[in-house]
Amino acid sequence: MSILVDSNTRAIVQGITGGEGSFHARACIRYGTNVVAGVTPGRGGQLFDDQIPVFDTMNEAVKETSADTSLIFVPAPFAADAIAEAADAGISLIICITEGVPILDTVRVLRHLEGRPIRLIGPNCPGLISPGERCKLGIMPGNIHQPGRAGVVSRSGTLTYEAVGQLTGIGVGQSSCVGIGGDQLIGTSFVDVLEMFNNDPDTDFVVMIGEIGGTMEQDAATYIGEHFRKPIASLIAGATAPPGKRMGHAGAVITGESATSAAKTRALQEAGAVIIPTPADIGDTVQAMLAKA
Amino acid sequence: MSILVDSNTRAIVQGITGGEGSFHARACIRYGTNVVAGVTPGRGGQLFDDQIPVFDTMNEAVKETSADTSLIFVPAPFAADAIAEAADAGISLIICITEGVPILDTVRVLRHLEGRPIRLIGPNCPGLISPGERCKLGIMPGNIHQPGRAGVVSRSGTLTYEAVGQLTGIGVGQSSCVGIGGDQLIGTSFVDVLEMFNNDPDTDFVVMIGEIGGTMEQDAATYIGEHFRKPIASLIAGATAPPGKRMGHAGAVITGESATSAAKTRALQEAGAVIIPTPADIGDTVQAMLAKA
Amino acid sequence: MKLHEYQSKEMFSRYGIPVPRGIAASTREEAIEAAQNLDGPWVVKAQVHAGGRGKAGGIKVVSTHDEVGNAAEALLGSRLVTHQTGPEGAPVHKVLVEEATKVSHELYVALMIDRGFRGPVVIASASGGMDIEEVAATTPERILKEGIDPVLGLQPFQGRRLAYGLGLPQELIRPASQIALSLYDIFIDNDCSLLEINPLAIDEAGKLVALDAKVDLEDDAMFRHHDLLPLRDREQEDELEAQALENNIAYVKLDGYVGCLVNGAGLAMATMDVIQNAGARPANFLDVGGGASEDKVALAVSIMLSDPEVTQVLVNVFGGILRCDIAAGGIVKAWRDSNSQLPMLVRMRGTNVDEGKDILRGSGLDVTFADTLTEVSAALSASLR
Amino acid sequence: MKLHEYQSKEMFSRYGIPVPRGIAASTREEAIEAAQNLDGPWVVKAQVHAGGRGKAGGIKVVSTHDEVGNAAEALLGSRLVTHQTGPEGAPVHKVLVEEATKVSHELYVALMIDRGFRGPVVIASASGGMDIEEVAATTPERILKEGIDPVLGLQPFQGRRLAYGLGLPQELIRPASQIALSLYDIFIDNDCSLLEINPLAIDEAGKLVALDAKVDLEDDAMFRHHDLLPLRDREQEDELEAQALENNIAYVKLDGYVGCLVNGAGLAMATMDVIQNAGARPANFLDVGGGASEDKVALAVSIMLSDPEVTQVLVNVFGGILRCDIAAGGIVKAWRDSNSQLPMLVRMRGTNVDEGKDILRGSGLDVTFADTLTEVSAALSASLR
Repeated sequence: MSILVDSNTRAIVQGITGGEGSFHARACIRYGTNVVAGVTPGRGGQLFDDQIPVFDTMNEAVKETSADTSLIFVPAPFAADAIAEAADAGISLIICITEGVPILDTVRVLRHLEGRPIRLIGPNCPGLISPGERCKLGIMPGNIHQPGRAGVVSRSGTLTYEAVGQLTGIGVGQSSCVGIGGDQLIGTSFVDVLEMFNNDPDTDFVVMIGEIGGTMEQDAATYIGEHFRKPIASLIAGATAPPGKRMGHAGAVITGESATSAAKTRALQEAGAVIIPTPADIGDTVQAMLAKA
Repeated sequence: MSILVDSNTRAIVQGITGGEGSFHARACIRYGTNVVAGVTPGRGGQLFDDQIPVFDTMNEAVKETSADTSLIFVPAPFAADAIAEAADAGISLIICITEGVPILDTVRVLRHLEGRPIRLIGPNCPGLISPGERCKLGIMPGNIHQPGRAGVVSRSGTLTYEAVGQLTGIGVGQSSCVGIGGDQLIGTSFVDVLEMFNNDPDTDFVVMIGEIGGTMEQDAATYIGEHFRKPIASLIAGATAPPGKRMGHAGAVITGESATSAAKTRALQEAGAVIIPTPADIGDTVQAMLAKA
Repeated sequence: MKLHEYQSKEMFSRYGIPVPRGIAASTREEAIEAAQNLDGPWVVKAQVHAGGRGKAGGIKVVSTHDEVGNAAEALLGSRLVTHQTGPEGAPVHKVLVEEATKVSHELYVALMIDRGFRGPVVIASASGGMDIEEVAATTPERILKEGIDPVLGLQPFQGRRLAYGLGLPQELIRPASQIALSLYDIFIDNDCSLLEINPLAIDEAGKLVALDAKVDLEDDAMFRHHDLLPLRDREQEDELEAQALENNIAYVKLDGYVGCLVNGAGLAMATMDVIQNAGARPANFLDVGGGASEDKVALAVSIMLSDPEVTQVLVNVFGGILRCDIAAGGIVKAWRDSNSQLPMLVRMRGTNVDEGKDILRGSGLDVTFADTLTEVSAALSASLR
Repeated sequence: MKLHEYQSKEMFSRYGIPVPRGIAASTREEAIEAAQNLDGPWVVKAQVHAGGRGKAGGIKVVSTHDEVGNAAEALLGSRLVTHQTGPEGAPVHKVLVEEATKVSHELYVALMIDRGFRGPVVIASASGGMDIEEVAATTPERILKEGIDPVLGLQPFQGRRLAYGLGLPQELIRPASQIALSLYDIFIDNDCSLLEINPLAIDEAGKLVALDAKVDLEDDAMFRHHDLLPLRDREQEDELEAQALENNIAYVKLDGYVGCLVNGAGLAMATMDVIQNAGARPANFLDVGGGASEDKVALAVSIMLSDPEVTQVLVNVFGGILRCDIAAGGIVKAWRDSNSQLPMLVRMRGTNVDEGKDILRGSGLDVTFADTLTEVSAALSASLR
């Protein structure tokens, strides 16, 4: 079991014939993901890798394949359009990998989706994976994961792989790993994912990787303090980042005291999360947490 | 009893110091409506007619008076702003009398309100009245109404007064009379009001006055056929209107077969509504309907 | 407010929608000069605010400069009668001289407010050049529709979906989509009530081009588009209706003979219906509005009386915002100003009804009173005998 | 992308926001000429992309043309060091000569994206001229905030509410509201990431005027604002950071000495943290990105190596989209091109890790390997002894 996706997930890749789209579509398929269609305007009627039908529009693709999930790789100027097209076609889980989406496009598309039963993950995220279900919808290297009962949620990509690597290294498998994305505005927050992990019978504990910028980790801390029933270990990256400078991620910039690593770490600690002191200690900290639990 | 408003309603008049606003605020107060405040930017701190406090902003007005309802008389260019201000201040029932609101303003403000627990009546409507509760929030002459058990709903103003006049003339009082407005796009439809009348224990039957343009009466017919449990008599004005010409109301224009009086009348008849053959026969038709019921 | 085709096409052009090369002309000479600056053959098109110009002889295809001149001369100064104009026709003061387009296919595209959707929608059909109402009635499956969320505006995917839905070849998907997006920009930027391209042609070279163009601007929003006011052509409008509109009076001329003066649009429609049901025919729709003054009522009455077809008058006022005495004062004033002898059937109710009736009674005019619509109906029927 | 004050004020002016009369100048002569066209006394303001200019001596009030010239001359060509620039300062190539405003009160207003609100917000405070972060920290009740629904845009009532909230006199309610509405138009039309007026002054005549102006444009949206590209002043940007940005590499210079090359922003931050925890200091943040080629990696490394403070290098690559062998190839290339002798601590994992390590091992460079971050930390600590 897992959250968000499983072996029954029927996925479309938007931008499947592009460079990144084709590379990662193949990797997802190889991992076991049920990719049922691709969409690239102008390529309708073709077969991707001689097996996956490509459509011109999401409407057609959903009608023909009954897909429920979409993975987006289109270039940034077209990402909001792609998200809106997926939503309009009846997709209920949209994962937008694309980086560099203009923030006002994200503002509008989030408002467009407001109040509708559609979940957007990202943009600018690595996607998600449920190893036990052999379902990967993202750009993470599948082979570092192993099935298990740890939930992982993170704002970053490679740092998540690091975390997963350390978990797998100590023999701790994962139920689902979700990269929520590094932009200022994203569709799914830590709290959203924590709620799902809280309710997932196959997730026993959670590793949460936050970073500087915004106050999403404080919201998570509030939720953890009030509602979260499982052990949770947390790392906040960027303790050494200077204020006012954007650390790669559009959202990773310290704009005030509350956006700092220290403030976030403090909030999580007070909420009862186990703090991972440095990025080198993810595995050890989890092991210690599990030993105590 | 009544729908939408009653003697506990606490109303603000937006634009209370303007020509129309002050005239109708006085008439509402005289009728018995509990007008607790007025709002006109720049007039904050004054008293309207030495008794009603005037505020600069809706926020202040609501905070100071715990109002729940707003009646809007501001000029058309500012109507959408006034509606948004009322909604933002926590008002749950907004009645916009203003005529001539640009349609794209209405499009945006309806979208803004979508999914929120706020009811907009109008724009371009005469408002509503509940005679038994001595509550009038609109521009109708109060003295033609009398308390009773007929619900009246209409797209027009003076034609509603005509209908009410005929009802009162035969001794049939009204629970509530609602003018939903004559624009192409309005916040509250026939179906919305019919649902309320359907659930109101103090409304025994309904008179519905439609007109040419759009298909809102057909929607009402569908609802009546499927859900409405009370006798209903209906008149559609505009049988003699030529296609393509706007009959005063922005929404009263025949743009296709379904927008005609004949098509609407047919739909209502098939749904089981009693048809009022001509505007002269409102009272007689209702009397006959009640005799049969 | 309606724009002429040539004005609409200028607007389209600014927004990147392809239109044929063309120049508007007001005289034979200007038309020939226009043709000299364009490649032939040419189309000479009467510029009137009405559809159905082709069947009415308002559009001529010609192949010499002299023929352009002749066609322009024949149209300019004439009144074009189409199925949309009524028998009096619409005056032609300008023609549009355009390079003729060799058409291989005709599409339809429009943008308007949809009540059901509660917002703007794009409508498109592969059956261009036809009456779209007819297409909608007979082959509704040939009508494509995209509802627009005002948060996002029309999205490229919707343009593509329309283009694929129209069965266009791949190379026209993007241009067709772009036309829809440009229409949306025009609609929002200018507060339109209707935009229509019928037909949107695919020419022999396989390119899209808007052969006709219709832009209706929303009157209620003109206060924020003063730049567009000069585009108004008052001569295309019914003079009485225009005069009424300017004074915020809703007046529509009809083809009957009972002039009617009413306050409120719904009651005005209902009054027309009562007249018809009594066996008579209404000469007009006239809503004098709620907050009318004596002068405004007088103006409304004088507009109504200007119609020579009117042989009798019905006044139906339900006093509310408009007090009956004010209405009566305005009526008497207009009657005197116009020296009218027409008989008047008056039904008044509501605020200050007694004062109003007294004013009319004391005026010496030929007034009959009725108390109810039933009495009105009876009196009208009686007057027919 | 940041705009200079004078560019921001030109933009403000086009949108109707009142600014002092002023002219930008690049030389002493231009500054004097500017002053001649303006009424004195004057303010001469260094145009740099950094706040804190006043305390740093970058803003001078003068009362003769000659003093304008002297002030301009002193600033032009210098480097202004403020608390936001770092010790190297920012180069002054332009000054803004403005008519001095007699200020009776200072307000603050800004427009930005608010994460919690998930959209744009207007922030305003009656405590203008101060550091707004400080106001927010010490007297949060003095910060007013209006969230904007993108469907409606900023509404006039919100502008009024802010104006009343600031305690402005009645005659300034509408002008203040209008400034907020204009800021919103600027924000949307130009895809801004931040707009700030600090201070928004009430002058002695009781009028509002934007004494300072800050416009930050969103880099991610510049693809649709080619018209704004000429406003970029590259000389204000750190050269290495700018070079990196143009190549889609995220690089931020820090004040340590361990150069680090990482793929992924989160891992790059984490790597900096590991360096610090080991008792060393990172020289930079560097995310080479996901889809990096050998050339891009080489460029990233060369940018890192250009920093003379760097005395050792840490490479931390988690191969995924970026394969380890590609990363290794790029590293070796850059080392050879720059003739660097610096030692390198390498931690590689993931795709093609063995091939990557082989390339580095075979390169002859001074490479030490670590398998885990714990080993990285230990190796760094060891190198300090």
